[in-house]
Amino acid sequence: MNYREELLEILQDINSEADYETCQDLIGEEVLTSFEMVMLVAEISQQLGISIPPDQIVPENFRSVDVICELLERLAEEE
Amino acid sequence: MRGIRGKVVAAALVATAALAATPVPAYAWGFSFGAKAEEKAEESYVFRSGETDIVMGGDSAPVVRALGTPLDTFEADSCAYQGKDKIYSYSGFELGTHPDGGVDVISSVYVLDPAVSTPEGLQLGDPKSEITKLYGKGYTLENGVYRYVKGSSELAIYTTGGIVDAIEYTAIAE
Amino acid sequence: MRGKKLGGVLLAAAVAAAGLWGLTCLLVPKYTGRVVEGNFTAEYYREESPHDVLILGDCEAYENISPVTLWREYGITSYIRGNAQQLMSQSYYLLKDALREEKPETVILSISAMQQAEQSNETYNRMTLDGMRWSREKLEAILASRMEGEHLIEYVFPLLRFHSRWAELGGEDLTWFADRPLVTHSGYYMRADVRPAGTFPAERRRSNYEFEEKAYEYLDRIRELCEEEGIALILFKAPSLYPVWYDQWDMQIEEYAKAYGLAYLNALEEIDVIGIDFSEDTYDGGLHMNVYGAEKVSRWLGPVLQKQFGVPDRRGDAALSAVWEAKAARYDAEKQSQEEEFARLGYLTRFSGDETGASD
Amino acid sequence: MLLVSYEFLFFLAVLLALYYLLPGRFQWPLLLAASVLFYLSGGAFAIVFLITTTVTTWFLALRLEAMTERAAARVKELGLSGGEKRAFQAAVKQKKKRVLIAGLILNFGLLAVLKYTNFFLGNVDVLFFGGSGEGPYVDWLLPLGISYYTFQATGYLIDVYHKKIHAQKNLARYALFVSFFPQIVQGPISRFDELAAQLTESRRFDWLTIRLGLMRMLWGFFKKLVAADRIAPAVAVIVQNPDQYQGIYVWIGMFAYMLQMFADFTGGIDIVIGAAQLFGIRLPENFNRPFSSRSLAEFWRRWHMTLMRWLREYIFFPVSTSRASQKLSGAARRFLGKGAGRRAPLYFASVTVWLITGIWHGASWNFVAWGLANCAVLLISQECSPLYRRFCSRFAWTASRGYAAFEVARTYLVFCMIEMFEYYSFDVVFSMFGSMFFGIRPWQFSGELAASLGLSAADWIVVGLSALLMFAVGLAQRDGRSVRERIFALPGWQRFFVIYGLFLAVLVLGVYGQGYDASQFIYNQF
Repeated sequence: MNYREELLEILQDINSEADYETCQDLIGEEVLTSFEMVMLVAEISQQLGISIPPDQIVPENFRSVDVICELLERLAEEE
Repeated sequence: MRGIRGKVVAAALVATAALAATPVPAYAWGFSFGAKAEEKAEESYVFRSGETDIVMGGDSAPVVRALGTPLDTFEADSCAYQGKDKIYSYSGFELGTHPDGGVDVISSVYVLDPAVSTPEGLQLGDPKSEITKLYGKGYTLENGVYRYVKGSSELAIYTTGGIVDAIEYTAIAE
Repeated sequence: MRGKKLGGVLLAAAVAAAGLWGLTCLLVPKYTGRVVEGNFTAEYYREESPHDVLILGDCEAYENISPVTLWREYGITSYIRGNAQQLMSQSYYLLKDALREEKPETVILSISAMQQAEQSNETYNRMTLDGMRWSREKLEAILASRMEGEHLIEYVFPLLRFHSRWAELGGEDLTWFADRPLVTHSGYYMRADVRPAGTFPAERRRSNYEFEEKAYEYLDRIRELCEEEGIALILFKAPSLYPVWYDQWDMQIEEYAKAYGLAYLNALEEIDVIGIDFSEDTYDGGLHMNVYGAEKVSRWLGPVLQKQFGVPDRRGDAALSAVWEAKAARYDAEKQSQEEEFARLGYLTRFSGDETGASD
Repeated sequence: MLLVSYEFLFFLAVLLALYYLLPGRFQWPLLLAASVLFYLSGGAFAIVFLITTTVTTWFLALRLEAMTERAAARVKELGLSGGEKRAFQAAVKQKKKRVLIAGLILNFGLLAVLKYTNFFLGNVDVLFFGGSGEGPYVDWLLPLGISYYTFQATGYLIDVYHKKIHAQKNLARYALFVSFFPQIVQGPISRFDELAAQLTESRRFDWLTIRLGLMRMLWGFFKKLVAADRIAPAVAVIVQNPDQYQGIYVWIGMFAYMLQMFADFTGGIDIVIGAAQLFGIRLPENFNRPFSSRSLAEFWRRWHMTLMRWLREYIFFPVSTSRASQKLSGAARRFLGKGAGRRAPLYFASVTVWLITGIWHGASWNFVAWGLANCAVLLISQECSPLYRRFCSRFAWTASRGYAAFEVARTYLVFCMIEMFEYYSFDVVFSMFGSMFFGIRPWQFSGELAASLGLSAADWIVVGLSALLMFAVGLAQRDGRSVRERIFALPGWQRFFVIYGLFLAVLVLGVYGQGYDASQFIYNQF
């Protein structure tokens, strides 16, 4: 269950200009601010039904789109 | 186009909500008592001569001007010129000043004759009972001397044989 | 390589130390303007000859007795180890410090400091103790009179106390960078101007006239030290009309003197015998004697010291005479210049800060 | 014991000697003993609260760890899987949550009672005594550093709950983590995994780390004693008399206030981090050149970083993903559309965080207003960011250095204006805004009003030069290399004169000793 498309669509909706796809260090380069991270998490739980527990919301898990996908897949299995 | 309009509406909504939220506590600031606790320190004793209030520790210049020319002015340099204490004599009382940070502040008032009474109504020659009647029980007694402390000032009432024979206000340096 | 590096470090340390020492000399107050009382203690170490009489106390000691007059008219060699607001504890340690140098036959102790056991202004502590040579006595003196906010380290490194003077440096800080001028005459602070005594404010009542326990403690220690050293101790009260010297205080001193068989010379009760005229013999309206009053008091003390205490007349000693003639010459010169200036201006510019703007 | 005092320097020197003389295994117990001694010197009774927080969080963390291990063992033993396993784990999580909540309520309750009773009573006074001041009020002395160590200890407890770290079994080692003396006064708030291990490592004397630590402390003393304390009287005069000091003085007051706060807080933190570095212990940085920020959001990522990190990890994210905010988000989505639905948790979490930050800074409505004002500006700038990005992409000159400087100045101005909420009522703040821009009158440049600020020309020169030096050091740090390394890289003599010069500057120009009372750090009255 690859969530790449849905994820990109949500990110696009949050911020159409930002280039999320290629950037490998979303947090470091402050492309994804903590505010946008919260919005992303809220959207993911709304649209994909996966609720990301707070202890998982750490910079390492949101470094890039691929890493976020892995997180989603891992959380989905545990569901 | 719809997406943009939704965002602008949301932003406007948030702005008004946040702005409304800010003044409510701000107007309530009037009751912010975080700092209030400290302001509750009591004021000092005040001696009154005619219209002039003499507050212990207050600036002496306006008071001395208001009291008019004194009967006598006595100046005493402290050792090695570390500040000049002054004592002004007026009819019935003496006013002492002490330099503090470049300003002469009022350091003491000494009542000399029975005609002059304290704002609370105590006079030389009154019996001991008058003291507690006018100033209450909050005193310390030592060798017939009643001392009351209020704010940064002290009122000392000297008695001999149960009769008041000297009254002195002094400012207590913090 | 090791040696060179060590050399570098040592050199750097030396430069650092020299810098700190230089800054200290620059920033410590020089006390050569209106306020000179900070140089009294250090001047004692410049004396070349011993003294038969040592005088200790606060301004009642160093403003009311003239050692040059005692020498000139009685051949008595004396020195006043006095300072502004000098506490009893400080007098004790200054005496012990002096006893490392010499052994006087007689000590005159001014007892006006009994009324104040604790120091009131940190500046007085510094003026009294900074000039003292480093010794066990200085350390104990600092600890005995140290005030709330004072730290011992600020005495060891005066730069920590006086660093804030960087903004008020004056010409005197450079001219007197390393040494100091003589500002007293064997400890006597000369004032030749005159301000007659007027009326004084009413006497203030007190609830407690007992001298504090700490004051008595150091009076006892001075007495015991004099007994050990075989020195005759004389208690002395200067003829000062203000602040008032309460009878209750006087009684306590008389009882103490009687209890230990000490002489108590109270000039306040001998004003007419001494011949003091408060319209001419005081420079600050009756608080202290000027030079004329001090000489009168000395002429009153001289015979007492010689007759009752056998203080020798050393005017026959050639070496001593030479030393004291030089002192007398300097004394007369300053007295004459002050008299001349006072006659011309009606005040002494050096000591009149606020009126004419000559600041300290 | 104040950081700026002979006692602290003497305490540090003796401790340093002992630390490097003792064999390794005695080093961390020595630090613990020193920390307790340091705490007791600030008043004996307050240590009771420190002990309570330390013991409760230590004990509850062990309980949580035990519950987790037992649950895992049970799962393996019963061979549960799938739905059953998840139900069992959910039940255990529920029990663990209760233990965590108990720990949080106890510790934050303690902090609230000690710090905010007067605030609460004050409001009671308004409601029932008509604000006349007769109402009850208490004058408890706030235990030293309670706002800092409580956050640090509860952060540890939450990390153990989330299984990010393993609980520390040894109470003494944990106590050292909570009470390590340099950081107890005003932070930084460390995380357990980044500090605990360092504390108990044994170390040998290494002149380089000592030198770096001393240099950092010296720089801290310079900022605190030469800049912050010298400008303080002028700031106090202006801040307390907004009606007297209009126009140009609002600007002077603002710059002076920001200089004092920056120099005081970063200076204090430099002393703390430098002191820890003497023992080879690296504490997290609390500042990263805050006044080079080009937006308020960036400013709050560079100012008081450890507090903001704590709030983000333990309040912002949990609140934003809590069930309450999800419900809120669902409701908002239904009534106000998708946009609002996505933003609801963000706003809910932001307002919560900024209310807490505000009230943490001070127990009064001023600080609540200050917090919410920050929140409002941040949310508005977040909302407008798409418009702003489009604006930037359309105009090329926005990438120029001049524009960057404008943004830095704008952020500085916005931060200063929000700061005013801490001190003044709403209408006074507005009138000051007005007088800042329109109230500048020539007569305000008269000497008399300037002199009344209590600072002589020499003082202003010293403050100006020290501000320049701090600005230069800030610029020099831009390329990331620490200025101290650069100084130590200088050849012998130059290095000596730079360090000796700074030392003399603090010794001579510092505001300390007689005549100045050993001033408190602004930030250690928390």
